[in-house]
Amino acid sequence: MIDKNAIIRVFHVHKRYGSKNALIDVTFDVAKNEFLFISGPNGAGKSSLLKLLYLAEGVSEGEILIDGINLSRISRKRIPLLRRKIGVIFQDFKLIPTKTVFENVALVLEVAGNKKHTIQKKVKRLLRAGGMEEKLDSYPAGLSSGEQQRVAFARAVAGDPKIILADEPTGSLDDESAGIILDILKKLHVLGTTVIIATHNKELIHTISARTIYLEKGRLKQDIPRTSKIISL
Amino acid sequence: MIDKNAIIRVFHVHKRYGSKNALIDVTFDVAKNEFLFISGPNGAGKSSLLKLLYLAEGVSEGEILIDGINLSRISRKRIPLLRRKIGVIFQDFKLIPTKTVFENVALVLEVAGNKKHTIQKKVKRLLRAGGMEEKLDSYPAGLSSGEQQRVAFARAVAGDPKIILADEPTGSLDDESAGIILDILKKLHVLGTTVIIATHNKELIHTISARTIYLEKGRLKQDIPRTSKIISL
Amino acid sequence: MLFFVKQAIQDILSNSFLYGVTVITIAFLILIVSAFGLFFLNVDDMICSWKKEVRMMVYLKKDINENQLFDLKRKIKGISGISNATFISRDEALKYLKEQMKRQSSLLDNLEKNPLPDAFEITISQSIANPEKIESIATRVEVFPQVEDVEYGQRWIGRFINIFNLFRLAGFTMSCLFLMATVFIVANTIRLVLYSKREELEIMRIVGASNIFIKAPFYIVGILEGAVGGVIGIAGLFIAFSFISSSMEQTASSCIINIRFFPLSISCGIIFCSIFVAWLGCYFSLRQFLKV
Amino acid sequence: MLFFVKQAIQDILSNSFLYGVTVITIAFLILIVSAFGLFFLNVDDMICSWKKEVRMMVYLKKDINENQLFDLKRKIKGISGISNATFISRDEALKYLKEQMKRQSSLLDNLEKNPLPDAFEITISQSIANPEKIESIATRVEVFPQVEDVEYGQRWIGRFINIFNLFRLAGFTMSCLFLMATVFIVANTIRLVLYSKREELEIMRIVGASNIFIKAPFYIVGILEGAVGGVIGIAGLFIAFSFISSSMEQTASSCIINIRFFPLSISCGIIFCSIFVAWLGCYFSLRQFLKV
Ligand SMILES: Nc1ncnc2c1ncn2[C@@H]1O[C@H](COP(=O)(O)OP(=O)(O)OP(=O)(O)O)[C@@H](O)[C@H]1O
Ligand SMILES: Nc1ncnc2c1ncn2[C@@H]1O[C@H](COP(=O)(O)OP(=O)(O)OP(=O)(O)O)[C@@H](O)[C@H]1O
Ligand SMILES: [Mg+2]
Ligand SMILES: [Mg+2]
Repeated sequence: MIDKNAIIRVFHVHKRYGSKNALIDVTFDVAKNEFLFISGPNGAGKSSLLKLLYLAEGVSEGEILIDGINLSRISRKRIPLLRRKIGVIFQDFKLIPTKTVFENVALVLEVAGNKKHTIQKKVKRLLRAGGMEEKLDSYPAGLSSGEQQRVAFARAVAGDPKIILADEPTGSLDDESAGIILDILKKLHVLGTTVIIATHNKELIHTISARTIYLEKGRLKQDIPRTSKIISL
Repeated sequence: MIDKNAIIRVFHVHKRYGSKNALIDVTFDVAKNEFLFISGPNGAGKSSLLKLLYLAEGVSEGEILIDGINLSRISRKRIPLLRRKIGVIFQDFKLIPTKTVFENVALVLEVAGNKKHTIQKKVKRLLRAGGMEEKLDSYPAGLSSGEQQRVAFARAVAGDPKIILADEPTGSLDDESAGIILDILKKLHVLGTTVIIATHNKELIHTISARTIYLEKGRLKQDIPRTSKIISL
Repeated sequence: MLFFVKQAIQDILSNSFLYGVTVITIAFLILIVSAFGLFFLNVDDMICSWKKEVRMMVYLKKDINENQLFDLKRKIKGISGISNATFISRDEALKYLKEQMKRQSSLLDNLEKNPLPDAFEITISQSIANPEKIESIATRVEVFPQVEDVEYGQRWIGRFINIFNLFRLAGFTMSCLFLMATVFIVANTIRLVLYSKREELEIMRIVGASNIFIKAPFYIVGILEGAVGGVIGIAGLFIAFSFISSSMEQTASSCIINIRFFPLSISCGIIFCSIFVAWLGCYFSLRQFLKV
Repeated sequence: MLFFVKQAIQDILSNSFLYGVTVITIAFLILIVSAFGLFFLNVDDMICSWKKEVRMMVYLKKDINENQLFDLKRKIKGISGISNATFISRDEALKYLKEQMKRQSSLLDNLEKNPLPDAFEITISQSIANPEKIESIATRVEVFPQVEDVEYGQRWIGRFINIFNLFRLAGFTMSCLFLMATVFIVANTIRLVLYSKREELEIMRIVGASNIFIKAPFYIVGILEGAVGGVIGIAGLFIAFSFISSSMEQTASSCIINIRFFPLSISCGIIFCSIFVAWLGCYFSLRQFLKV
């Protein structure tokens, strides 16, 4: 089972919220530079699984290793460093309402201690790619849902993370925008990023040939490798 | 132009946010008991249009009449009464985080002055229909996105509104749940409710044969009646 | 109504942090303001007890007959500001003086005859507080032909009355200031609480809640907060007061003044004030956040 | 650092409501507490000026020669608590008495010979405040064979010193109480502000911000709030003070005391206190909301 190439290792993980079992005995590895879908119906545990990966919650049982670091044993000082390796697109965007679009994206770079000049250039480039150049100084409340999702996407990729965790990244996007976002994710994957997308959207899964993990009621039901697509979903 | 059967009349409506034109000269009528899609890409103005209809915002120019009442001239006391005729599913759910699922849905009925007994029965029935009977006492933060959307749906229909405004009502739902919700909406439509669904999801529009209004950059581009479906989208 | 109270209580339970903060803030402010009030209540007690000592001695010319005395007494009593006049004969006066001078009384033993005249002791109405008034009364008494001389108050009484009037002025100004500040701080705290619930308010409005439906629970919660905060504040003050007054009894056993707590009526009044302040806070905040 | 300051200022501008509330709350509290402090400062001034008047007259037996006098003076000065002793001859004393008694001085005109003895006027150290000590000094002086009698302090001085000590005790207790309350209320206000930003904090954490990155702007904002609130509070107090003191000058022209404002050093100290309190509030609140 020891895979030297694994960047994420999830080992017999359980997650309980009170008496509710959100995840039950989930085990899988994610290789470096893999493109992975986590699929399953509503309430299957997709978001819960991602929350564990970006350290928003702790496991109830089991172990998770990211980049060789056991998340249960990581020292509090190193948590921010690890988080900077991970870019997250949240299902509910989680933009900071008191910061503008520009500031929201720039935050990730400021946090990592980048120079002001670099930040300016990079953030503008990213937002232009998402078609948000006119909205730089808008606050999230002044954006449509699709626009918010695009900002969330820009923020997730701004820090050049090793791992991108995307929770329903195209849920609020029209087909065109969704296509653009997916293209960028594919490009980042080609450049070496590990991409994990949680979605219940079967169409989305079909457009890209990639490994898919299928969750149901918190259990890992199927782990379909890249080649054998379409067959079982 | 005067259509006695119209429950909603939107007449040369403009909506500006600062210098941004979210809606430009939009005019259309919605007949009683119509099933209407409002379609268009991200940022087209779908949510903005719905906001005007449920009185969350005022028009910048033009007139909107709902059930014969001009929204620009309505007295402040009558606004709540009008709102109770309208059930809204918000794109971002807008559940009250400090109330449980049950309380969130019950709120609509309490507001309208229903008896406690009636409320209990009705809310439970609605949440059972959405598959949420186990989550009655959960808070919104303890729900998956799909579950939140189902609660939002239950709340929207709880008050037996004359008009249902649904902003991307299936955006967070898997296919099965989306089907259930759509079925309920269709049933309500058959029973006499006017249903307006804003969505960028073309698939959704294709599954139901209904009139579709197509917005683009704030302008009403197409108004496709029920019969001539599929042709132009 | 009962429904709203239930709503309110549920709201308090599920937002215990927010409401706890408000109650504590109110309690502390009530504590401060009423501590200050209590302080001035006791200072005022003292002033009153000293004011009772503001007396005037009217020394009479020698050889005045009973009739003249009676007449004079009537006239003196007629002057506004004088509440009483008692005749003190010269012999009485000497005895009294000797008593008063205690350690120094040996001085008086050397006297060959009583040098003191007959006199009236005049009591000044307590409402006359400032030395100017007392001075004017003195001059009015002095003009009577039978009067030799008027001696009034120990000098310090006049001075102290002035000082204590300043005390009172300062106390009154400060109390007003404190009260204003309290209203403001409580209103601000409630505003912050409402601020963090503004989305909730917005949702309720859009769901069709009438203004009264939205506001009623907040007012009920506000009144409860005011009541609980007020009671805690007064209770806290009482505990602090008990400590101080017991330690006072130790250090100042020889001291004649006894300090007291608010009577029940004022305590209740303060709690009502506290409720009113909380209500006012709700009122202003709700106006701000429920504009439309 | 500069980056954080910029962040902080931007944050203040975009959340002006929240920070405005905090600043106003701090300002009012500083106003209250320092008004109280100012009040006691001035009361203390008065007490000090009165205490200077605590004197003792030591009346001597007749027929004491210079040597004995000198010896006695030395001995008296040796008693701890006595800061000075001045000889007053009987003639001087009578003159002084006549002056003091003013309106009553006619009484003394009837005296055939000076009934007063020679005396020492003793000044009591200001640090000796309670009447018990003064009493004990009196008895120690009384035992000297040359001493006929000791007369000390007008009765009221003793009484007042006691009362003023109570004042001070009450004032000190209340100041402590007020200060505690201030810390608490400010902390609470800041907690409420942070409470309404808790999602923002959470997002920043998940985006990879280190604790220092998240906290620094809050501390800077807190310190700014404390400084601004403190300055406004002191300025408000100064304005109120100016009003009171000018109205005092009108009503109490005859009054000898003059009230004063805080010296600059204390004003600055209060502002620092205010900053510290705000900082403390930030500290506690951030601990609460940034547990993990
Ligand atoms: N904080 C929580 N407290 C209690 N239960 C929770 C909590 N978070 C999630 N759950 C429950 O765990 C289950 C899995 O939730 P999760 O959000 O992972 O689902 P999901 O797969 O993301 O669904 P969706 O497609 O609707 O987003 C759900 O039944 C949900 O109610
Ligand atoms: N409060 C606001 N202030 C400023 N601009 C706004 C505001 N609300 C919406 N807009 C702008 O108006 C346009 C229309 O927004 P709207 O939310 O109606 O789009 P939408 O059709 O619902 O898009 P989506 O499919 O992404 O939800 C957008 O460009 C948006 O940025
Ligand atoms: Mg999810
Ligand atoms: Mg929208």
